[in-house]
Amino acid sequence: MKYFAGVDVGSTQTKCVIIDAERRIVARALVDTGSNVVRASDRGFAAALEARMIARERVACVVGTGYGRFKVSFGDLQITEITCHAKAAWLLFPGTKTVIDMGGQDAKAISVRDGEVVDFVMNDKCAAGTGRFLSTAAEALGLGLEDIGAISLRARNPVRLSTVCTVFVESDIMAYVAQGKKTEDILGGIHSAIAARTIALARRVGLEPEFTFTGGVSLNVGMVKMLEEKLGHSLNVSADSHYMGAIGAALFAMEHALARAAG
Amino acid sequence: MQMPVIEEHLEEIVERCVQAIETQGFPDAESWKRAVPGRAIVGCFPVYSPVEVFHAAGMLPVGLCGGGNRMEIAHADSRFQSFVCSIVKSTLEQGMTGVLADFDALVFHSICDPARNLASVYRRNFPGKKIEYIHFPQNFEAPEATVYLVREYARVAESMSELTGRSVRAEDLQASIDTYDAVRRLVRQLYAVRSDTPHLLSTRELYSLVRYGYLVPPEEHLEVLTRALAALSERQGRPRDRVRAILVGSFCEQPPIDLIGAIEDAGCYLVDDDFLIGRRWFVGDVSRRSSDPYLALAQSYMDASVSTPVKHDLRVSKSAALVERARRHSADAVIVLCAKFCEPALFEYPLYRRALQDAGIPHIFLEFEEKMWMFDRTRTEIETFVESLLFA
Amino acid sequence: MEIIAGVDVGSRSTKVALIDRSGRLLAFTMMRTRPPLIELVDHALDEALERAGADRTCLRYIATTGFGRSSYPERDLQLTDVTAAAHGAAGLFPGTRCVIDIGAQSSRAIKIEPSGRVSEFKSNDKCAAGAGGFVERAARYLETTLEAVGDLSMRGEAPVTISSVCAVLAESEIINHVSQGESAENILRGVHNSLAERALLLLKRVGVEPEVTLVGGMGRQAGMLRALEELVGFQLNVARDPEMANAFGAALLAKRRIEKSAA
Amino acid sequence: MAEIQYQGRLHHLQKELMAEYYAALTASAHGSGVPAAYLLIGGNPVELLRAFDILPVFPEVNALQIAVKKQSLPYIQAAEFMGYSSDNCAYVKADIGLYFAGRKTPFATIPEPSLLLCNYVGCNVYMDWFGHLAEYTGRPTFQLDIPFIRTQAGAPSKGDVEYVMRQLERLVERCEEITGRKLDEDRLRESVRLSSLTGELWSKIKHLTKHAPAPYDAYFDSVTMMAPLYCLRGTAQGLAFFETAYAEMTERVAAGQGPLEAERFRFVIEGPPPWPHLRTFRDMFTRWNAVAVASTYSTVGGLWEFGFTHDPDRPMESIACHLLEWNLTNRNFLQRYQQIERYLSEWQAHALVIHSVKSCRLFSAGQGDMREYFAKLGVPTLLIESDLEDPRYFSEAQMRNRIDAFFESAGHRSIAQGAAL
Ligand SMILES: Nc1ncnc2c1ncn2[C@@H]1O[C@H](COP(=O)(O)OP(=O)(O)O)[C@@H](O)[C@H]1O
Ligand SMILES: Nc1ncnc2c1ncn2[C@@H]1O[C@H](COP(=O)(O)OP(=O)(O)O)[C@@H](O)[C@H]1O
Ligand code: SF4
Ligand code: SF4
Ligand code: SF4
Repeated sequence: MKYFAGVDVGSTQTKCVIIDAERRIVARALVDTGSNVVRASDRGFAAALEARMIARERVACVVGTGYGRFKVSFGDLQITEITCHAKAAWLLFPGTKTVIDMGGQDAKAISVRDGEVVDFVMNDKCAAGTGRFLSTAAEALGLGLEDIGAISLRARNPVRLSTVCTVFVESDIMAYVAQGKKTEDILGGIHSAIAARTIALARRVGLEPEFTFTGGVSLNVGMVKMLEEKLGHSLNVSADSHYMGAIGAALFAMEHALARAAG
Repeated sequence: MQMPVIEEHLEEIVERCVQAIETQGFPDAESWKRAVPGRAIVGCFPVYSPVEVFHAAGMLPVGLCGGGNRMEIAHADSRFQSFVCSIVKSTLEQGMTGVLADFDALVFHSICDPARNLASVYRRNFPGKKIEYIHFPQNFEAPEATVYLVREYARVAESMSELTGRSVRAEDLQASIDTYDAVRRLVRQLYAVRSDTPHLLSTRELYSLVRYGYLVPPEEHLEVLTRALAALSERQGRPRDRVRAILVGSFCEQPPIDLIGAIEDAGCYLVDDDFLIGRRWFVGDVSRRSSDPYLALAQSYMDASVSTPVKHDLRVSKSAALVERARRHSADAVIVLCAKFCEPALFEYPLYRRALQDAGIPHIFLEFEEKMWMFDRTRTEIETFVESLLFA
Repeated sequence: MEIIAGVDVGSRSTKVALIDRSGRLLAFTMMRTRPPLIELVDHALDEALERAGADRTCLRYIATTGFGRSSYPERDLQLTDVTAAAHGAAGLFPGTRCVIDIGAQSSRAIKIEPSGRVSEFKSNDKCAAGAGGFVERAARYLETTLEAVGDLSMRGEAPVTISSVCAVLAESEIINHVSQGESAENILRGVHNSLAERALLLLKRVGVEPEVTLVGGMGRQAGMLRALEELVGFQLNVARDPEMANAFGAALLAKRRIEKSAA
Repeated sequence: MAEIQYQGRLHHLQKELMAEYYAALTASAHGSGVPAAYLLIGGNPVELLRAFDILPVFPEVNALQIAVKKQSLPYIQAAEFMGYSSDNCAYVKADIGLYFAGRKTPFATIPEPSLLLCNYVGCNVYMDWFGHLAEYTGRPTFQLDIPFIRTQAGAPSKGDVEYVMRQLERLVERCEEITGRKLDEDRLRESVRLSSLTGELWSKIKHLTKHAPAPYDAYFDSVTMMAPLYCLRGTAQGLAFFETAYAEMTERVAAGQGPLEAERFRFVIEGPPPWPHLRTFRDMFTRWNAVAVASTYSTVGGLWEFGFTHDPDRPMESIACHLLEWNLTNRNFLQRYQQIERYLSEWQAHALVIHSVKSCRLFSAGQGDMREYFAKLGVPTLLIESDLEDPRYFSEAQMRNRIDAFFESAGHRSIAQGAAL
């Protein structure tokens, strides 16, 4: 049996996925990127191999993606995560027309047809309104990233933020804290602001259902709910959504290997 | 003139104005338009617009003033990037969400590059609306500029009359000029009251009274201002120990009314400002300049209008004019409050700063956005500034 | 004994400085800022009083400052950070003409007259990565602690450049440097250089003039101090507890107020 | 996947001529007695100055040169200390920073202006810029007001032309005062004639990129030709340069040579380049074997490729028309869409890249709408952001990611459509 691997080196976490020739995911691994990217990609790959006791030689092709894609020293090819997310969305939800990806530093909307990118937009130069915004908010409130989504769902009177600038949102949050606003209402406002901004972004590629929500922020139930509410449409969210980049990369690894074998 | 006795407090008049301003959409203008067939509404983007010409063509010139802080921008920020000021985006958003559906025409002016490109974007996205763009002359030393401006006014007059079927005759234009002159006189009076006795008329009140005129026909505005002045004469109060400041920089995008209130609450009397400057553009009556109304308007623009960052009159230094203004109003300080990303306003600041420092007038520089909702930062800055003037 | 309290409710930490009627410092405490703020301030006050060997009955006057200055109902006087920092710095170092105050989220430069009166001030307005929170996050990416940052930075030989004006983008730059395999020492020195440059920008806007006093938590980082001194070209004043200045300044102004009303 | 580093005769000649030009600036700064006038690139009536032997100084060209040499930041910061905002056009800040730092650059010492000629051709920042210089230098200033193209017809009115011509007459008077001599009509005709020939050649050169492969990159390589186009237009050297350039480019077409090993993507690019990171930026496209076959930026000083030439028989009027109509900056935003559409079809490009520049709202404000328009037409369109002068607004990893993703998907699409890109 031959295997194919995708390694997604993100700013905070490195994800690795191994698939077989039937496009089944056989192994996943997630490690912190930490301060040595080359080592992180190596560790991620090794962890995935180990998870299923796969020998390195049996992996026919490895594709790197994510910001650190050029650091996947053992990779055969590098592809941006935009292309990879589109591909993975097609594997998991073949009817996907629009992918919304919210990662640490970027928010993207991708219009796809059969796994191929038709058009994409990303947040502009300003990093306002990305996953980092949520981490900053969580930190300012002294909460864990895993919890803020669920708490935000309890909001009765969500506050209004005057900025989605990640740098200044902290002072807005502190001002609300000083006014004695409830944590859930502050979080409700934050999720609402980011969701609105993300939809405005996605509108640029057309907002055509089905929607697939990927990237780290898709783990945040509050954001999923908020986006669905504002879109008036449900979102596909895979349990593997964090691994989308890596899955797409693995699919490309497979295609590449097949093409190589054929050519 | 014999004043009718109206049992009315200034607060009530002001509150009605504030309500009208804070209402989303333009119900007053729309009902004005529906009342008589053939009427048309023209939205005028800041700063200055020759409203008399539109009025004379049978239109209601409504002052576009951005979307305030209640409007959520969902479409327009895909067209204009994050480094463009808010009013450009909110004005486009108003178009895209149908708020301006009843407007027959929009007019933009050569104030800055974003406003100009906005005119084009409007033209493309709303082919059913008449979009005009007025290039105001910037060579103030050339007499031919006035000739050019007369021609430019005649061009838009003709273009607008296509909408109402009413061409602009000289006597109509003269009448419109007279009406707006009367409004401007009352506004000047109110400004004088505030400068002399700021404890009797707050800037929040004055601002609301003037801004009301953006929404209704000038005849109606005139009446409200008359009543307001009458009510004001009844007011009493004692001056407080506050800093007398003049505020500049907000000539186009407007800060939220509550921000203006917050600045006052932080311990300032604003004794002069450049809010809504387009409707207070002339230093005297237009009608006096010439018997030819077009010429009177053009000449007033060239020779008798206020100094602002979007007019580049090399005959007067804008920073010297600011210092002179501060002196004239016996101001202790100057607040430079610029719309975020407003290039013309931001460009003026270094020259202001130099001139104010030389003149020994303390100043503070701040930025705002119309969509601002929380003013803690700005308020803190003003408080600090006031503290620095008071705690010696 | 009559005690005057200065309370600085900062975005990261809350500080209390107690002085007596002669202006002598009796006690100083600092704790992490967390809502609800009223209880927090009560707690901080009690702790400080205990250290001074006193109790609530001795409290004559409370002056508050910081973002939460208006949320404590028992206050007698509230002051903005700038006024408090100016008087605090002048109280600690009477020759002070300029103050740089770098807290967790905001930084500002202040010019003062010999009387302590603020003649000009400038806060970081927008897109600014010029405050301590940035260092905190940098420390996290580098898997080190805040306490270690200062010394690590002192050992950096070839500082990296960090040029983004936006904190979020500047963080991406750090991540980029990390992934290029740069050492923590060089990155942190780069971080300090960039913060110092930003502080200098603020300082230049008010006009640099010795003596310059550095206040706020960043004063604890040796690397920061060095970077600033290199840029301005002379030595800076830093107190042993640099975070204390604002609370101290608030207390000093309160004392002046009492004297004035007594006179 | 590589760029062929090409240095031909035209590059050598460019260096030589620009060095001469800068030497003249330095000499003027040191008191050669030749008066210098500052003016702006948009449109620009340089022919008139040439007729008076007034040296043209283009602060925009100086600012971009400083940026290319990675020296802009300290000047920008110096201006920010004076109170200029980080949101103000960085060209202005770099120039004003430079002015107060003594006007010395690695390529020339910039003379003080004998005249500040603010040709207000579209950009509103121009007026602030020169207004400030006027206040700082106290030198004579002329505000040349060019009415913007504002009507559906997309052309200036007769009245507009008259208005500009009246002002040009006044400008002539001003130049006469400064130089102490009368306008020599023959000299004017001669400089306009040289300019018209230069314009024609430049237009022909621009049409050469219709060939595949394009003989040069109409964005990155145009830059080499744009400096002489502004600084030397209306002179014999300027004409000689364009003769050489045209000859060389035709040879390259004949030989089937292009700037890349293999041309895979042809694109049109809108917006000014990120001067402080020009090399890095270019490499991002080279990696994909993508070549710009047309650029809007190369038409800010004049739009010759659609048929305009100066007319030596009507020198003043043709200068007025150049200012009013035949340049990018005085045309409205929708006219720019039309211009790009022509490039896409006539130059056979596959994609549009919009480089949105924070400093320059003349270019950038509204480019989101432009993206929308072209995306609806089915043109693959990429919008990326940075700055033309301020090195702080360039985020390399982000930029690379977007460009890579764009060409990845463009590559897929072309394979799917079976199109031979
Ligand atoms: N367990 C979690 N619960 C909620 N949100 C999370 C969780 N883990 C990560 N996130 C969000 O995802 C973001 C990181 O997304 P990711 O796609 O991994 O980005 P990158 O690829 O840039 O590292 C974080 O900023 C955070 O907002
Ligand atoms: N023990 C420490 N060692 C090094 N740096 C510290 C330490 N404590 C705080 N800091 C720095 O000081 C900043 C907080 O400063 P502070 O003045 O307390 O902020 P604020 O007043 O905004 O709460 C932190 O962001 C951190 O960078
Ligand atoms: S606020 Fe300033 S930048 Fe915006 S449209 Fe008005 S003048 Fe132009
Ligand atoms: S500081 Fe805020 S507004 Fe500025 S670029 Fe960063 S996130 Fe955007
Ligand atoms: S705004 Fe653009 S056109 Fe205007 S001066 Fe700046 S770079 Fe040049």
